[in-house]
Amino acid sequence: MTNGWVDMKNTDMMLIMGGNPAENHPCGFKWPVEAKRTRNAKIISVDPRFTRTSAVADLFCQIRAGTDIAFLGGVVHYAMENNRIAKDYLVNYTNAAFLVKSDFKLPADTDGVFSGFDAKTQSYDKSTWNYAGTGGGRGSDAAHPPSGSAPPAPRLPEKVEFDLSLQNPNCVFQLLKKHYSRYTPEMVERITGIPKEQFLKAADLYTSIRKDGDMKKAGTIIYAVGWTQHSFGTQIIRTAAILQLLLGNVGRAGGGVNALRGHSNIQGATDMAGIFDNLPGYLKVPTPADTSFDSWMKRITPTPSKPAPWDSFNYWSNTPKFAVSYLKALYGDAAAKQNEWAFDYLPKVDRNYSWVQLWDNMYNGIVKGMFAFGMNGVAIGPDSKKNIDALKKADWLVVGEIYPDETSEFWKSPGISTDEMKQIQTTVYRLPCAGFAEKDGSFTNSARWLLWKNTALPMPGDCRTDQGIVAQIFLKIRELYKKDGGKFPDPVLNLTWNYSVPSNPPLAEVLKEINGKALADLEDPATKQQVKAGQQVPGFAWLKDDGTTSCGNWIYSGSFTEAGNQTARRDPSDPSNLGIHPGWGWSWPANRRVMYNRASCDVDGKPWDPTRKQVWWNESTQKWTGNDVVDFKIDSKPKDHMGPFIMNPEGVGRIFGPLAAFADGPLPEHYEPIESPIDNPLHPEQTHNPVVKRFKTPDDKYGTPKDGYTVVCTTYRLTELYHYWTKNNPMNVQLIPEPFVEISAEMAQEMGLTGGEKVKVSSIRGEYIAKAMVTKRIKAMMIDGKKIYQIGIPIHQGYRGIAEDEGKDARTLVNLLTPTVFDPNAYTPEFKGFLVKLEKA
Amino acid sequence: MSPSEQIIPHGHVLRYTLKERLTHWVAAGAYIYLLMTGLAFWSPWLFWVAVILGGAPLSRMLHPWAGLIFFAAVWNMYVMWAPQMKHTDVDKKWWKAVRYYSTNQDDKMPPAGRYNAGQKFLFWGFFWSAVALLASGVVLWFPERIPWNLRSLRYISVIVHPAAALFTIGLFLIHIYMGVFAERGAFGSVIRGDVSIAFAKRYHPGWYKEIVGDSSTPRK
Amino acid sequence: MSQEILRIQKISGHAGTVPGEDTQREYKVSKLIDTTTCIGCKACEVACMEWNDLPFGETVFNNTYQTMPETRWNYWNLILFNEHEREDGTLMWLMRKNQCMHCAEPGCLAACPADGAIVQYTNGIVDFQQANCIGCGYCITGCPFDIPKMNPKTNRVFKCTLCTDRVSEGLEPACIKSCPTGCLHFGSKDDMKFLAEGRAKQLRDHSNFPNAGVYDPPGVGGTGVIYVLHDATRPELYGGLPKDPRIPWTVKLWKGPLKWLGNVAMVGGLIGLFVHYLRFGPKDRKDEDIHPGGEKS
Amino acid sequence: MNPTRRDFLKLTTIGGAAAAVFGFDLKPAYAQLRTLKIARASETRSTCPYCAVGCGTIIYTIGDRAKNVTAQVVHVEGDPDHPTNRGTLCPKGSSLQQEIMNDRRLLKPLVRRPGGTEWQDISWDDAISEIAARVKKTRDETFVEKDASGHTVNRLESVAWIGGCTDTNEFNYLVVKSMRALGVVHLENQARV
Repeated sequence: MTNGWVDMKNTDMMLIMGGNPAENHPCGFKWPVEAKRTRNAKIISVDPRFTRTSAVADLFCQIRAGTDIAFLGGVVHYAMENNRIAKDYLVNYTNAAFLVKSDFKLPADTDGVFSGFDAKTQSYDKSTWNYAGTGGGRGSDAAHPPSGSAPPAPRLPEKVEFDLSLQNPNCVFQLLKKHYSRYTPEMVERITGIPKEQFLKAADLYTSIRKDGDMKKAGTIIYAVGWTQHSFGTQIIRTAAILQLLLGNVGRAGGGVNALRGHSNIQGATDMAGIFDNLPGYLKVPTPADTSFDSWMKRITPTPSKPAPWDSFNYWSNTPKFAVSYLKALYGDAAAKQNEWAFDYLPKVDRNYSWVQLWDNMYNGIVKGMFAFGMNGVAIGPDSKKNIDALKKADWLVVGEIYPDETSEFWKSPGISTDEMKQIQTTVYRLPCAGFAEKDGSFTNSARWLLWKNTALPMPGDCRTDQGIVAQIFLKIRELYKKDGGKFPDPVLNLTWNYSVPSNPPLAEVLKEINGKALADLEDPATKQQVKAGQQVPGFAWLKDDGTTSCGNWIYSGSFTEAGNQTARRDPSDPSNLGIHPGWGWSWPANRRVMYNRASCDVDGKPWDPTRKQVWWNESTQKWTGNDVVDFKIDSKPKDHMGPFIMNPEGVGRIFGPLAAFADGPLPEHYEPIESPIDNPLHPEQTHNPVVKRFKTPDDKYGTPKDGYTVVCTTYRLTELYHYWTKNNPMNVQLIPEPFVEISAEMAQEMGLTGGEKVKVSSIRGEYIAKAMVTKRIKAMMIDGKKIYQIGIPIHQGYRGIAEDEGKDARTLVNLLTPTVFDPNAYTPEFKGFLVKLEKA
Repeated sequence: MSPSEQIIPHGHVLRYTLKERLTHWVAAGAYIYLLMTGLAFWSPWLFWVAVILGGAPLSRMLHPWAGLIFFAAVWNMYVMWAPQMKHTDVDKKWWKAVRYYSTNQDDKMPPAGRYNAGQKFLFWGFFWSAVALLASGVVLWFPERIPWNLRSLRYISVIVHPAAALFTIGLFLIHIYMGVFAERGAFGSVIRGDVSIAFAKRYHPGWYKEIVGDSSTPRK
Repeated sequence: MSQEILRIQKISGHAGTVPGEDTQREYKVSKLIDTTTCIGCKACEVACMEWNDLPFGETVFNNTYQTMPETRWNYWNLILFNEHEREDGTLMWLMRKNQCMHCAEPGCLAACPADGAIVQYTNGIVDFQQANCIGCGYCITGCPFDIPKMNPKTNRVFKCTLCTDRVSEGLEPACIKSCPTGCLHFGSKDDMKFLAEGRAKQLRDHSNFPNAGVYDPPGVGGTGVIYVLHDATRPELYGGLPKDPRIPWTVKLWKGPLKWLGNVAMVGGLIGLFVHYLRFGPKDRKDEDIHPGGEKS
Repeated sequence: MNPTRRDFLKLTTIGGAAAAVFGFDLKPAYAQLRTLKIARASETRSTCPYCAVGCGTIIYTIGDRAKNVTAQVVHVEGDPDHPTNRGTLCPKGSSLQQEIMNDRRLLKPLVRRPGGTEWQDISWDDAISEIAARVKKTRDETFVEKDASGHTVNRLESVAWIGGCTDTNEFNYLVVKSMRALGVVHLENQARV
């Protein structure tokens, strides 16, 4: 989230789409409701189903799953046509005025793809996706590891050409206008199924906050995995970001683009780089082509790229400090300037090892052993059958859990006979772990708040803490390497492990390591403030690239300082009444609650809305100050025109995502889900996202309407249940005793189906049987002239749970249905909007 | 009724057979229990009665069962006596002269049969009340089983049950008064089964004639 | 504890006055349920079960999100889900938290014959005291909202206590505390009434709900649980909320006029018979020979 | 009245005086003080492990943390001070008590051997040793030091770690630290899906 949960109370307008916060984040949803109650704010709910969120929305539009870009593109078009845009914001805080290279081509001109597409490799040459301009540093936007032998990546120009009048046909604004001019209300209706009048109501309502150029009001866009779980998920979010930049809503109280992360520490897991393509703090992993630490740094440290008269903070220029400090935290004295900070110890990544690929690699024998801690990979899918088949081929599996789960018992999954079971050679260890109340540590919530929790009670039975188990395994491995030697033992032997209880590291000590400390005496030349060797650093501004600091994750630096554990702070006060609560827990970065908050002020540094003052330029002190921690260079004068989006080398928000920022286009284009009931009405010859990869094992199949799969299916969660977890919990099972499939009344009538009867849902990959919930809350849709039905299935049941164990009414997994494709940017699988057929069962 | 069923003391005539007497006392016992527990539920002033009878939950539990026993007994009475309880012309006259009856001027009464009109009224009153009490009582026994859309059944029952019970209480009081205090000998009849010939002659002259007519010489 | 008995203003099946009547200056407490911001998340259901340690009961899928068709003796708090299409074709998904309404004039208490089985505290909470319950189920009949439910095993009736254990310790009820969106609110009846009216006005003025209003039915003297409804003219849309709930008239008749009439009749009858005996004595005279056997019973 | 229930009741003196004649109270208890079940329980501040709202919770456990007490949870409710949830909890958070105290919890390490049809008990020491040996064996057999074009890669593609959504930051840090040290690149998390 750019903003935060409590901040939503400041909003005037909410577009809730690709998410159902009333269902999935009820306690966070209190703040949208609060805005309704106290500010008469409006909620627009756009969803394939009339949801719990829709129940309290002011306007509901039923959209076909996977057509969000068309809807949002339509709103962008509407806003531009009706001049409901934040002109000053747009010109000064976004790259709307930047000129793009003239050989760049939009999909409208090149058969549904952007310029540079190579159909053979299914990838883009992105050199035309660049600003017009001169000079500059190296390519700075490699979100993806380029392959080892690729030529040097193209670069952003240092001095970007621009046109503040926004009239130049090659300026981003005009390209945007041209691109979305095709997203007319009629086209939106054809693609999304939302009737034109209904769409216009929604577009009018949402953009009404910028009626007559008024900048006081703020609108927020709230989404969740309904946007990310598509083969173009990142681009949906991009469209939302573009709309928000267009309306001047980013950085402002009650505004922003707010991703509602699903689980308690999903945000933290991402921050801490529990994913293959990052190191902690969003440092990009080194590739084999980064032959030295310096070349790695050169590649991933951006240089400013902006109109010459403007300024850019370009905060990522500090990358080397963060990287060196991280390596110092990992390897201590073994990381020194002489050995390039132990750069060799880092594994180099030049290909995709993401979730779906991981299971494919296990299926294909590359992955032989797996640890699954608190992670039910079989149930989560997609294509659970493939995951089960993959585990059958693995040598070993170690599961750390608190309940019996589908993954640890994959070898007993429904349909496997005793004889088959005897053929499965996988060794499975299932280790009993500690529940959340039995261990301490911090979670990072969706608002980026780190919150410490305390241990409430001892573990039952013979359980051990997760960190204890990992530590014991690691220390045992290290012992073996020490004793017997082996392949490249250096990183294993040299890893720092200086915890007071090495076999069960106290988590507070780990947080101290994450925060970072001085390894030599440090002094801030400006303030003369000192940090002695061995002391905790007060924040990431103190990190050094000379090996005098260590820090496990730079964005968490400041969380455990000499003043103690900041994540355990419990001051609930909120002096500004903006929901900032600066003394509660600790928010990354630097305890800042709303990101890019410089953009809440006009060019002169005055808040757009004087009643919601987040930060402002103080003329007398010549400094930025405010109720929140300023997300800006503190002494940059407004007249210097430094951009508020300091993490971008441009300093401004990106309407146009240049170069390698995105795999599938610098502007979002509507593509159909991989399994789609129609051809793409924008360009039937290019229906799907052109860079999406399909897998090739016998378990990877993709259905089409021609095969009889004509019903659009979407999966979702229920508020009564938590993923695959609370099915062990009687109170929650009582609320939702059985799985079900939501079906529109019209479709049920056509099938002769009444509510409560069993129905079989089949995709080309598998089938799922559950009772039908016949409802008015889903309606048949007219999509491009065809009548299309949508259904929805909650994901929560499986074959291990109170109601599901062996001998009971064993149930299958919904993810037997879902396809193995993923978003080329974020690698999130497409759980929403695949094709199925229905029969009475 | 066959007089040969029982040995009757000299100068007496059999009024109630053992079966009739048993039925009566089963009904009486059940009724008294029902009355006491019912009154306890009727009024807070008498709630203590239920407490003394073993606690109110027990009373509530047994009350319906006692009610079933009571109804069974009443039903048995109905089978036994209904033919004798038919309204006759004599009864009409009896009702007209009821004030003489109530002021102990029995000689001015028309000759009652085995049962006078008042007794018949008592019988039918108890019988129909028992039917009403049973019907409403079953509803009240399982109120939670009566679905919400049939709740009017419960509403009717809560008024029918006490109303019918009150009616029986009135009958009951008169019955006790007559049987124990006013007509001495009546009580003995329902214990031993017989009444003196004088009693029969005095209170049930019609019946007296009937039995004398049947057998001119009462058994010695 | 010392004041506990004085916190009671009404006692079921109780002879004489109530000790707490007239002794307290406590205000009435009330739950406010704003159905227009309810998302049907069932947090209140779980919070109720959890706090009151209510045991698990089997449920079956019934073509709805609603947990079960109606409240149970061990499930006091149930959100009712109803899909409703408005005249303009827009869909509404109405959710109403159903539980004991804590009527000012409780039908259950009026109908209850058991001394102390149902009490009403001076703060307005109507509480069943299962220790005193006799299992007669009259409360079920007395309630116009179909709330009290009997445990068939123990024959005791249960319902929402408005978490009187929490409230008497100064806490809010468990359901109120849990409610994520704040559609549940707790406070003094007057304050809740004020908030509710304000919200209804907001719905009338700023949302498309010209009939929005507050449900606080006068037929039962007002309730300790009040609703804000999108359409207060049609409460029955919300899972059969009665439009004008009253204590059934037969219950009133039975507990009112009939009781007095019956008592007078019974006492009068006894007195009358006694006087009759004094005046007329037995029908027979001692000298008459109707007791040849001489036995006296 | 059932005398055994008197333990749970706080009777008023009103009923008491009339008691005992019949072996039971004539007068019932009117003011039954339902006791607050958390009145003297220990409080621990925690965070709900479910969604990313990160609601503050208070876990109430029996005992006053004295040495001779094994704490067990009696109740969990929202932390009213927490700015985000302000004491509220959703239906999942409200049932956390059952999440903590649940008879389905795993209580001992188990192993399923190749071809096995049932779980078998295994001691912690054996489990840790076996797992470590397997990791080392797999690593030694498949570790890639250089790729085809001769670049140093130092990666281990044959071991995967998939991490959960409720792992703490500190645990994740330790995982990333130790797994990257082993060279693991198949490192993924619930965050992806």
